[in-house]
Amino acid sequence: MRLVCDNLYYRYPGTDTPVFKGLSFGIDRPGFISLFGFSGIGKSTLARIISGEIPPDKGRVDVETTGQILYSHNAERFPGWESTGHHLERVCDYGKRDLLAHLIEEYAVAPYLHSRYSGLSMGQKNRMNLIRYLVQDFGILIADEVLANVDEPTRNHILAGIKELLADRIFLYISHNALEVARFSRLVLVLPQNPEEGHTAIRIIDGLDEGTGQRTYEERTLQDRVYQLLRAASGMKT
Amino acid sequence: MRLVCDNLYYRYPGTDTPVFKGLSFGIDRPGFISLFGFSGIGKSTLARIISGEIPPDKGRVDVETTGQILYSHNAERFPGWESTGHHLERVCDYGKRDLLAHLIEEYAVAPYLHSRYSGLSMGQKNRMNLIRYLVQDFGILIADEVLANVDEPTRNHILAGIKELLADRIFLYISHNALEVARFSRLVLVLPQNPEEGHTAIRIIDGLDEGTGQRTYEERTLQDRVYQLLRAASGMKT
Amino acid sequence: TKKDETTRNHMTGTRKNPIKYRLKWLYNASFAGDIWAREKGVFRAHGLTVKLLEGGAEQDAIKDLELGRVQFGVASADQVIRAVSEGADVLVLAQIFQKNPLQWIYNQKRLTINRPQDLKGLTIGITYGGNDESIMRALLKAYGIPTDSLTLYAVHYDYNPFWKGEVDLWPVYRNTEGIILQKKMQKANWKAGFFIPDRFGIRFVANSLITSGRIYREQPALVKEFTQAVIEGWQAAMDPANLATAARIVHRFDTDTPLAIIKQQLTSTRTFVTPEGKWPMGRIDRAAWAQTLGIMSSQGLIKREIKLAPLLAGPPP
Amino acid sequence: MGIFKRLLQFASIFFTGLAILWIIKYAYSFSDYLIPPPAELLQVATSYWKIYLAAVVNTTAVAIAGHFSAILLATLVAFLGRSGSVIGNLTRTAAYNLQAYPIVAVAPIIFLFLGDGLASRLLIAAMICYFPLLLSFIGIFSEPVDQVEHFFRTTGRINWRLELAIRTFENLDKITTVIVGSGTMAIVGTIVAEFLAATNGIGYTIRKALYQSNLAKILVALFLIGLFSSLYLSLIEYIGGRIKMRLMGG
Amino acid sequence: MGIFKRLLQFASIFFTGLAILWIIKYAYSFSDYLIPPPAELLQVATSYWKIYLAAVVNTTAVAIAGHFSAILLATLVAFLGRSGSVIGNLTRTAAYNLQAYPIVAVAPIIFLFLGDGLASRLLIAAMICYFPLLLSFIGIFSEPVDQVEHFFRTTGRINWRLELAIRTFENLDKITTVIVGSGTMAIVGTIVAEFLAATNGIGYTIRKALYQSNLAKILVALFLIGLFSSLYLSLIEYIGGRIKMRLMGG
Ligand SMILES: Nc1ncnc2c1ncn2[C@@H]1O[C@H](COP(=O)(O)OP(=O)(O)OP(=O)(O)O)[C@@H](O)[C@H]1O
Ligand SMILES: Nc1ncnc2c1ncn2[C@@H]1O[C@H](COP(=O)(O)OP(=O)(O)OP(=O)(O)O)[C@@H](O)[C@H]1O
Ligand SMILES: [Mg+2]
Ligand SMILES: [Mg+2]
Repeated sequence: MRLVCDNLYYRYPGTDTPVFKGLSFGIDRPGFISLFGFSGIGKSTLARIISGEIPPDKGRVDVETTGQILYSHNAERFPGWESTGHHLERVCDYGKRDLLAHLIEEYAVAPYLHSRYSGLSMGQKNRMNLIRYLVQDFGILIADEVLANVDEPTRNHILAGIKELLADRIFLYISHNALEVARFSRLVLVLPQNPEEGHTAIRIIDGLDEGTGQRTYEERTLQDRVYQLLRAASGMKT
Repeated sequence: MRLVCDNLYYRYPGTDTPVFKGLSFGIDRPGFISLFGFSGIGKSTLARIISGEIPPDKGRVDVETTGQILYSHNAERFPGWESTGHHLERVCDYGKRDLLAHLIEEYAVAPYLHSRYSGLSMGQKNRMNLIRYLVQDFGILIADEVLANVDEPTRNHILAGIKELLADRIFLYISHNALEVARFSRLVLVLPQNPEEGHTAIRIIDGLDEGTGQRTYEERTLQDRVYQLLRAASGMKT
Repeated sequence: TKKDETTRNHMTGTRKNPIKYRLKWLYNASFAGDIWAREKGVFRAHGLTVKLLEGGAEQDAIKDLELGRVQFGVASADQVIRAVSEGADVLVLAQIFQKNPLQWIYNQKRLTINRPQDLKGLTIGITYGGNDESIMRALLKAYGIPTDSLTLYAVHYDYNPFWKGEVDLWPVYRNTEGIILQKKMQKANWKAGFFIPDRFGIRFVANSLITSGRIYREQPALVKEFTQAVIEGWQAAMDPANLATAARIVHRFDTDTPLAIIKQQLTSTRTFVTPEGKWPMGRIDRAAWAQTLGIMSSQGLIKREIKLAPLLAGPPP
Repeated sequence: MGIFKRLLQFASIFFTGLAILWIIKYAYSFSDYLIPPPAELLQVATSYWKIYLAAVVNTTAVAIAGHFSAILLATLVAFLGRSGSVIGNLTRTAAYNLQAYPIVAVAPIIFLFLGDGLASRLLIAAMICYFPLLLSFIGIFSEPVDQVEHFFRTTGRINWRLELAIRTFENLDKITTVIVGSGTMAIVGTIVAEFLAATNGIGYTIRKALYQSNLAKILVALFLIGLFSSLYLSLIEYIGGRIKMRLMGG
Repeated sequence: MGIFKRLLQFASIFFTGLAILWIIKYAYSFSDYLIPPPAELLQVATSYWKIYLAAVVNTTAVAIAGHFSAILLATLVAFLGRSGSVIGNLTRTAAYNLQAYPIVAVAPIIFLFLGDGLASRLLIAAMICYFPLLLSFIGIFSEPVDQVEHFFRTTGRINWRLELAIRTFENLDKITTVIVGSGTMAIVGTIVAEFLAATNGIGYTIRKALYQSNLAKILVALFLIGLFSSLYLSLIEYIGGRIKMRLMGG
């Protein structure tokens, strides 16, 4: 299980400033990894590069996993001709039926399985969409603000659950919520705001790696970690 | 300045369960008001009813303001044929030019004024969209998760600023972030999860009404308030 | 004075506002006389400035006359009779074709047709609604041949069914299409024969020169000059001595047909246009008109009876 | 649009046109030869309606068959044209270029090989209405619906059937409009084919009437054509509506 | 698609068709009247190409004018049809119902009133190509782009120009496809009009050739028609591309 980005350069066609200049980092163990940084810094772009949706101008992405790399974001929709329940069943990978039932229960979406996607609230959409990705066979799942419209208690519950679910895979979580990033991540990749002259340096900070009901740290530690993340994101020296 | 909802009933066509059964509340002073509640509880629906986008099945909305009621949400896009800068200038209301310049500066979007909307990151889109609403002449602005994809420091900065900007108007903010809801709101309207038998009761809880750099409360108070909000949202007695 | 001038222009036409003359069909040898009158200055010699307008399936000189778009036209007798029976205000000035050039072509190597009875059992092309239909039906009736003893086939503009042998007899204008088809058949080692209704007593008048009753009454001088010019044009064009010249000027209009063919077409046209005996060119064959009318009314093609005498006015005295 | 509304619309347009024609006739006192009077029209209508009705029914039947073929053909071509393969390119190219030819010019070749029977009429009808269909279908089928397709693409689940289904569904209204619209064109195409070469159908009847300069017959034919087009279009709309309702789960 | 690619495509389709024709001819030993031999075609081409070229240029010019009118008309009708007002309803109804009439049936009436000049050719060309345009335009103009329009609607800023602009922009590719496609139909329409009644243009030339049963001439005409269609379509595509580039700010 390995994900290495080596010296990535990327500039959107038609723009002047590159998003990345020589970005490199490596992850060599599975787990809950977050990608953190201020708005517009390049998180979604990096996600698209890793998932192969856009090729970098220079550099390469090296992946060693058993399954595919999936990228999900929060503007997705289900096909309109079937109920969300049908859709979930249809796209559920072989051998994941039990998981599907479990997630439907956990994410409290059972009452909406008969609705069309368009008849859901934003947070309900978010959860349905995440479920269909989780019942796939993948090695890496990149989740780009997929829970942005879900309320906090539900979100925390979901994230804690995911940790166990995906213990042997890479879950790359993109979120602006420093608190949840600090709590649930094993590692946080921080894209800092003012990249040093001529090259984008990613900072890697340890998260608290909290699981379901196994909070092992002090409130103080959490505060420190959140603070550290925000400093890193704003480009200050740690 | 008054906004009253009186005994609202609403059920989406083709569904079984009504979203609201006899919802009533009233606001009689301007300010930063939040609408809080778990995902799928009916916040966006209420916003659409208040803005007149959908008519309630029963009951009425009574508004007394000097300007129009605007409803903004986070799936909006700008027209594709002009740069975001041009668009903002074009839709800026008469007499709001200075405000526009100020917001562009404050929201750190100046570098993107030459881009098309489609060439922005999600958080950049959020901010641009909010700006164009703020430079309108309105009495009530309903902002439905419009900052959901913006990073927290920027978001807090924006919200603190809005308080001053809209002191004499109603800013109805929908967000899942209990912390910021508690901090910046004068009032929080909480839609509870398990409405009592037969009718939807809204709970109104005071927020801490924090302004720019004028934090006047203890950390403890904030914690209490967040806790109170979450309890109310989950339908527990306060 | 100015008013006189406009009146005169109106009467004789000017370059900017010429007298318009609508032919019955696309430019071809069937309009040699008209083209001659235009190209060889016959109209001009009569003090007229004339513009020829081509005809076609969607064109109808009688309608154009009524709408005031043209002052003169060429139409076949059946068109004229039908229109008059429906209240159109037209008069016949001259009968250009003395015999109807509509005949049926067939391959003599396969068929021998000497009399109408020989048609039995054959497949005969007709244009439903066209005057060839009237002619064929009149002929069959006159000779007591039941329609179900042969096959009528609806023809279109393309001759492929004939070439493929699916149809035995194909209706053609003998003097124009007839010439072209005859040549093609020769090349294919066929021998062209023509079935000629006229020979069996079916006389159905073809192209005639017409104008509206109003113009006839209001501008008799113009009508007289014009008719005269057209007849002179035909006389000159049909003069064997002028064959080469006539062919050349027709070719100017009918560019798609080779000169040699046009010559043959003109020679053939002469036999249909030139009256028998000492009749002048353009004479109106009242008996033939009467027969035409008879055929049409017996086939229910006209709504009310009409009087031929006032219709066949001829040029004003 | 309900069937009655459609029929009402058609009737009002037709009779307005007729009224204008007659107003012109009497204002300029045109002859009955140029524009037939009401009495003649009525007389023609009463004595010929049966023959004409049979002709229109015949034409409509061919048109429906042609329309169906055109829909299938357009779907196929648009679908093949969507792909970048050799066969896709070839199909698209042929389909596009063939349309550059006016049917009146190609008709002789069609009649040469297919004769003047049903096959030619069908082919011409289909050719005339298939192009607008093709245009819309190519537009619809080649435009990805990213928000829906992303998932299937990223999970490697995408296939042509799914792609087709998604794009069709997202554009259901447009597709119905285009199919309804091309329905008229199918009828028009059949009539043109009949006009050019057939010995059946209302187009053939119109040609005969034209030879006789008989506007009254043409007007009766136009009335029946309008009537049957309206009926056919209502039928397609109804079917389209039913399909949509089923898919939308209403 | 570049102009050379288009021309190449056209040429390959045309000559493939020709080859098939000749293969059939020699396989079944059809006579030269049924299908002209290569030598005859060549001879006809060399002796008539100038006249035919002039005719095609003439036709193309009329077609372009007709196409333009049709685009304007379709935009107008689609736009009016979009609104629910009385005049909107009426326009839409008339526009839709008129199309139910085959041009061969309506042509007598058109020629009756407009004569056989340019006006009739233009009108018929426009009528034939405007319907596919109308169909697409109505589809596009009546489908709200909510994500973009919401702001203008909620702030009361929406007006028809803006609505038109937004929906046009969001469907720019579809519109270009439809306009390019209807370009061929404009040429087809002009040729049909010329075939029926004009005394100019390549349609008229085809009619004359048909009366002479001259397939060689028709083939030469088809070649030139294809050539000029390809050129015209390339031109529209080029212009469409430029407009798009400017709007997209590329
Ligand atoms: N268009 C629709 N058709 C049918 N039901 C709908 C529709 N939109 C929302 N609903 C249902 O109405 C309820 C309230 O939805 P609403 O969008 O108002 O919730 P919300 O509070 O805004 O949630 P979120 O925080 O997830 O956006 C939900 O249960 C949802 O399933
Ligand atoms: N399609 C595009 N074309 C041009 N520029 C783009 C495009 N998408 C993003 N950008 C630019 O690239 C930069 C990085 O964008 P990206 O979407 O990766 O940011 P992000 O970190 O995901 O931000 P957010 O948290 O706001 O979603 C931004 O400055 C943005 O303006
Ligand atoms: Mg992003
Ligand atoms: Mg919502």
